[in-house]
Amino acid sequence: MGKMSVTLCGIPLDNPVIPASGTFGFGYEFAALYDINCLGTFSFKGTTKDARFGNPTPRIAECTAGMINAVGLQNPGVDKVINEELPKLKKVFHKPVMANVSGFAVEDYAYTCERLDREEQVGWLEVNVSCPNVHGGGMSFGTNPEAAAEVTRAVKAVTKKPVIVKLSPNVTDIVGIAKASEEAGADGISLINTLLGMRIDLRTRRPVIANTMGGFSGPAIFPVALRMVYQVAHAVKIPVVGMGGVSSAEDVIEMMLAGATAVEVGAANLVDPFACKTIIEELPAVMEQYGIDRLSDIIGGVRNG
Amino acid sequence: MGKMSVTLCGIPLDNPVIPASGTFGFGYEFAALYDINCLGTFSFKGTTKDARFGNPTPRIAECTAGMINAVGLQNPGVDKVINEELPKLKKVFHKPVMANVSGFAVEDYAYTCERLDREEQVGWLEVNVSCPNVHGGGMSFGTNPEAAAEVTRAVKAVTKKPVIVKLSPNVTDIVGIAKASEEAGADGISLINTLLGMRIDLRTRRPVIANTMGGFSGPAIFPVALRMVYQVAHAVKIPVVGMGGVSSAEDVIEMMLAGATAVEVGAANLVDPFACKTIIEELPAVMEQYGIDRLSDIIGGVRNG
Amino acid sequence: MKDSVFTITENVNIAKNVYRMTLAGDASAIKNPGEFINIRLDGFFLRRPISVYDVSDSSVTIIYKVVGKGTAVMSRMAVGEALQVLTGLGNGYDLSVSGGHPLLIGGGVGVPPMYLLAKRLLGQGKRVSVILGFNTEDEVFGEEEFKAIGCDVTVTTVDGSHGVRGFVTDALPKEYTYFYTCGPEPMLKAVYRATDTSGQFSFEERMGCGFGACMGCSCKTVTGYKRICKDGPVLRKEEILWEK
Amino acid sequence: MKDSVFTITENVNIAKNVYRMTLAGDASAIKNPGEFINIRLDGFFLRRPISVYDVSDSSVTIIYKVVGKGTAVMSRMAVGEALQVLTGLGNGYDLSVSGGHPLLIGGGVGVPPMYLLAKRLLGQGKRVSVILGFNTEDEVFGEEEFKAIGCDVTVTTVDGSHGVRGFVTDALPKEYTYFYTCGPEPMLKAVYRATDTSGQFSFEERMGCGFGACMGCSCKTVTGYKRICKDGPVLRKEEILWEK
Ligand SMILES: Cc1cc2nc3c(=O)[nH]c(=O)nc-3n(C[C@H](O)[C@H](O)[C@H](O)COP(=O)(O)OP(=O)(O)OC[C@H]3O[C@@H](n4cnc5c(N)ncnc54)[C@H](O)[C@@H]3O)c2cc1C
Ligand SMILES: Cc1cc2nc3c(=O)[nH]c(=O)nc-3n(C[C@H](O)[C@H](O)[C@H](O)COP(=O)(O)OP(=O)(O)OC[C@H]3O[C@@H](n4cnc5c(N)ncnc54)[C@H](O)[C@@H]3O)c2cc1C
Ligand SMILES: Cc1cc2nc3c(=O)[nH]c(=O)nc-3n(C[C@H](O)[C@H](O)[C@H](O)COP(=O)(O)O)c2cc1C
Ligand SMILES: Cc1cc2nc3c(=O)[nH]c(=O)nc-3n(C[C@H](O)[C@H](O)[C@H](O)COP(=O)(O)O)c2cc1C
Ligand code: FES
Ligand code: FES
Repeated sequence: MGKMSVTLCGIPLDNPVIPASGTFGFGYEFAALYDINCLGTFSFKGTTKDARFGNPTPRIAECTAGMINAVGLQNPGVDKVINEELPKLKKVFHKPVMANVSGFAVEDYAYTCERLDREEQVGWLEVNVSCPNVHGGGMSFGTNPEAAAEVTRAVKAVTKKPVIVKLSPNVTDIVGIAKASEEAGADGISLINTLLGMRIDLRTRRPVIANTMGGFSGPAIFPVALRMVYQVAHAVKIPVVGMGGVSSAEDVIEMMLAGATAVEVGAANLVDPFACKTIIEELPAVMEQYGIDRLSDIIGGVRNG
Repeated sequence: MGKMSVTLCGIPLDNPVIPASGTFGFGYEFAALYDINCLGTFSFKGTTKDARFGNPTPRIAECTAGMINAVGLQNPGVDKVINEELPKLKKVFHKPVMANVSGFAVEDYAYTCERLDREEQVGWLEVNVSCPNVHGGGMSFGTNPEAAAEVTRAVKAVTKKPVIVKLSPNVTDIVGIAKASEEAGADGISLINTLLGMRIDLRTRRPVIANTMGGFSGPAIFPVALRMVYQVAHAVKIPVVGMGGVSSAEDVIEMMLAGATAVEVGAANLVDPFACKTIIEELPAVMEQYGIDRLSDIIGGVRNG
Repeated sequence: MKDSVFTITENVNIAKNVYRMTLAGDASAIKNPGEFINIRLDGFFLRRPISVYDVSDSSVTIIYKVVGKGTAVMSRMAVGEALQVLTGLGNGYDLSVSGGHPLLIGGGVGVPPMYLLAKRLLGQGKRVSVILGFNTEDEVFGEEEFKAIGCDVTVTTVDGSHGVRGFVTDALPKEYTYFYTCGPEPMLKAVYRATDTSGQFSFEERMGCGFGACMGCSCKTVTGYKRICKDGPVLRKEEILWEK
Repeated sequence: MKDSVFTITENVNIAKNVYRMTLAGDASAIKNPGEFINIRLDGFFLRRPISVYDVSDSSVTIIYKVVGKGTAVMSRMAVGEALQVLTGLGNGYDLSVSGGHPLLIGGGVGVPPMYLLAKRLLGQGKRVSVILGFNTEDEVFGEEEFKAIGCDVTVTTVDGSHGVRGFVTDALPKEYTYFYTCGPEPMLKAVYRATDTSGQFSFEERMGCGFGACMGCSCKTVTGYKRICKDGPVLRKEEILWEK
């Protein structure tokens, strides 16, 4: 085990750096640029039962130190992901991958996870509960502890792989939702998904995003993400994957001190395609600067008071 | 009425620009720099029943495009505010001022507002419901529609001045809380207060803020603020005062298009003491650039779809 | 695709709010006319996508219009300043189907990609006609440059202050074998309707990454969804679905 | 207080991680030794507070240590670059109570404000003794400068690699009429305990505004709360409450 290695739900990672779902596709664009086997793992594009085109464009808006996206879970559907994307991925990535799953009804999640459970290359199921619940009045699963628990139970029933429940930050009580997921059997919690945000184009007086609002991420959201990682990591016993605005080796260490076992990097990949590679390369020097021998030592290591 | 004038709860403002509570003290530091009568009005430092020293230091942390503060409502208490601060203020500011009020129990709010109601210079009461509710298990008044409504009713019972309820953004359903406040009699809604955030100092491995977490504000939070202003302005009939990350004339216009009748400027005053003056001076040119004759025309003017 | 540092060697105002910038650096990733580059600017989170106007091994030239804060910052940059640039983005135009007399139609800042395209087509011995459309006289640029390399050039202005009065579609020649176009969407739609031959269209969309990773720029086509940044920005007439 | 643009005329490394920077511009708001300036840096939200080392009508000099990203950026800035700076911040030291033989005690980057203070006290005809404390030899700066203006200078280093071995409190002279000090908080506490006369202490605190508006830097004193940025950074020995 190297100085940077950590163990996430029983599976070892060479380092804690994980490109976040939706910002790394199925890995090919990046594999054309660098050997993506340097990554801890990566979380692939949010996959649903059926194929989805997603939302109308414009889907992207720029913000100070961040961006809004309203891609709307465009993906080819779980069957094509299994039959087309994973075989291609196998050729360029030789580590367990994190399968990010979304759904609009509890049964969707179970369906998709059951299929992905059979795939050898899938290491973890990252279950994104921030989608609107079509049977629950449209509020997202992730804004309600019972709904999050229900999804968790349904998914746990169909897979032996570790289930990491990915939480939405747009809630009053993130700890309550994390705990409900833990009690329902989650093996890990990942957070945060995007904050709900909006921009208006002054020239057209229309929302920049065709869908009016979208998910806000990037360096701007880091303090909110760090706070939630800290709160959740101190309230649950299962590992936490931290994300939200991470774009440097220092940010990775700050997230880990707050309680993250591993750290995902999202929007940073879009503006700097080499972001994750650079972070991994810079980690050893930054560890030395702050007197860190092994990254696994500092998980949750923030001193209090 | 000038091109920039708006009316907030029946009281005319020369322009919609209002320094936000906690970032403008009681106005003197700024009055020493420029004639603060150029402002629409300003919201003075959050005032409580009793004097408060506030939280231990460090109370300030820097973030990408923003800052965290954990001042903890340091203020001399309502009696000193009335007897010492307001008489001094009268000499430098000749417009109605917005009195920002905080409390830890419903009676605190009523007590403080009743006293401020008698003060001629107070134009509006801005009631900050984001403080922890000591009788409600420590959750903030602003995270619960009933608690927010209760504070609103208690305050409305003791004052004839317009009551603007200031909401916390750290909630799942901002619209529900805004509507509860409206139904309880609020004359306006102001939002957003700070997002709960955190930073850790990598050198000491301690939270930068002595109190661990604090309120995150500045340009980074603008997209979240704009989204909430839009959601609330489209759900209530009373005027909305928008704030959160505003630092330019363009931001003011974007907030107004989203539905704000007036716009507060917070953290920007701290890093550029002339921020509000500059925004007011730049507004006419920016209005012209975007074809705006009168600011009051664009309130809620975002086009949909 | 390459991410590298370029140095500004030229940044001049050539028409109202329009600037030409030449960047020295490793331009080897740029292959086809119609490709774009994506420029990182200090203080802005997303990069700015701009089409390639001209290229050599060690430089790339772009022509851009100031429309917002990012392009305004670019217009104030000085020779010698450095920029982080992603090169080799997008599919570019397919020259192999041009026939003997291709028509190139550019509108506003859709004109720039036509220049490299014209050069390459001329290099293949084709006869190249070009229509450059603008709103008014002081926005016109490129006329001399296209003439100098040997194109038949028609300029249109909506107000008739320069060249033919009207839209680019008012100046379509009687004969051409194929067309290539880039410009604002209303112009593209008009060209789509007014042309009889097949052709290729270059589209704009708000982009997250610009290299195919985020699905921010997807559009529907008759052959399925396409990412404007990676599977585009050039689409063939036959695959376009306007009702996106 | 003034917010104005200054131009860097000097930015040199004078000890390990320590730089001296001179800024040309309107320094007329700076009145007292012990005041600070607050520097805006591109890409950082908050300004960086740094004490005044020396001042003229048209320039101010500071000495700063690289501790984080902001000061690292400052250390890489070139002569000719511009900085937005708030000047005239803080109360500064009160010279009127110094007596005939004031003692100035600076530790690390607490040394700089002592220089202007020494110049002013010498200008009033006082005999000025200075103790400059550092950890080790390669951190030492200022010795020659204080000697050149006519102070009695003692340098201490914790490891004895230069001057007296030990802390500044190990080098206190037998006689002095009053003292002024600035340095890390443990040093200030030690000076508080080791001194018999009265004196003035300069404090550091994380700041939001630096000019009294935000209450970010408040501390409790025996005479009520004070804002380090406006009512401080200098407090008198008698008003200090350590248990904040
Ligand atoms: C493939 C492609 C090629 C282009 N080629 C050229 C060119 O050769 N010359 C030229 O002048 N312009 C070109 N554009 C448009 C150019 O990208 C925008 O004008 C520019 O991004 C505006 O930036 P701004 O900061 O000034 O505007 P702002 O409105 O302040 O920008 C805000 C955000 O919106 C994006 N944005 C704004 N307008 C557009 C647009 N029309 N298309 C895509 N994103 C936009 C910006 O990139 C930024 O992320 C091209 C766009 C694309 C997609
Ligand atoms: C009144 C006053 C006078 C000062 N005078 C000097 C001086 O003459 N020379 C000198 O080298 N340093 C001085 N300092 C300390 C100096 O402000 C910090 O070293 C500097 O702000 C660090 O910035 P950074 O970006 O490198 O560090 P970071 O740690 O990256 O900065 C993060 C944030 O913390 C703040 N911060 C970090 N350390 C301190 C600190 N010690 N005090 C206050 N804020 C801090 C920064 O301003 C910034 O907001 C003074 C501080 C104060 C309050
Ligand atoms: C373009 C884009 C697409 C995203 N798609 C997904 C997705 O499909 N599933 C998911 O769980 N999260 C998705 N996210 C959220 C990210 O995985 C991540 O949680 C969030 O962006 C915060 O991290 P960041 O600030 O580093 O971007 C997406 C984010 C972006 C920017
Ligand atoms: C230093 C500081 C102190 C604040 N104190 C108060 C307060 O006393 N009462 C209150 O309602 N809001 C307070 N706020 C919140 C602001 O009024 C405002 O709602 C928030 O900062 C968002 O605006 P901004 O992003 O422009 O700063 C404070 C904010 C800051 C930065
Ligand atoms: S902009 Fe990211 S896929 Fe096209
Ligand atoms: S830093 Fe704002 S009051 Fe001192």
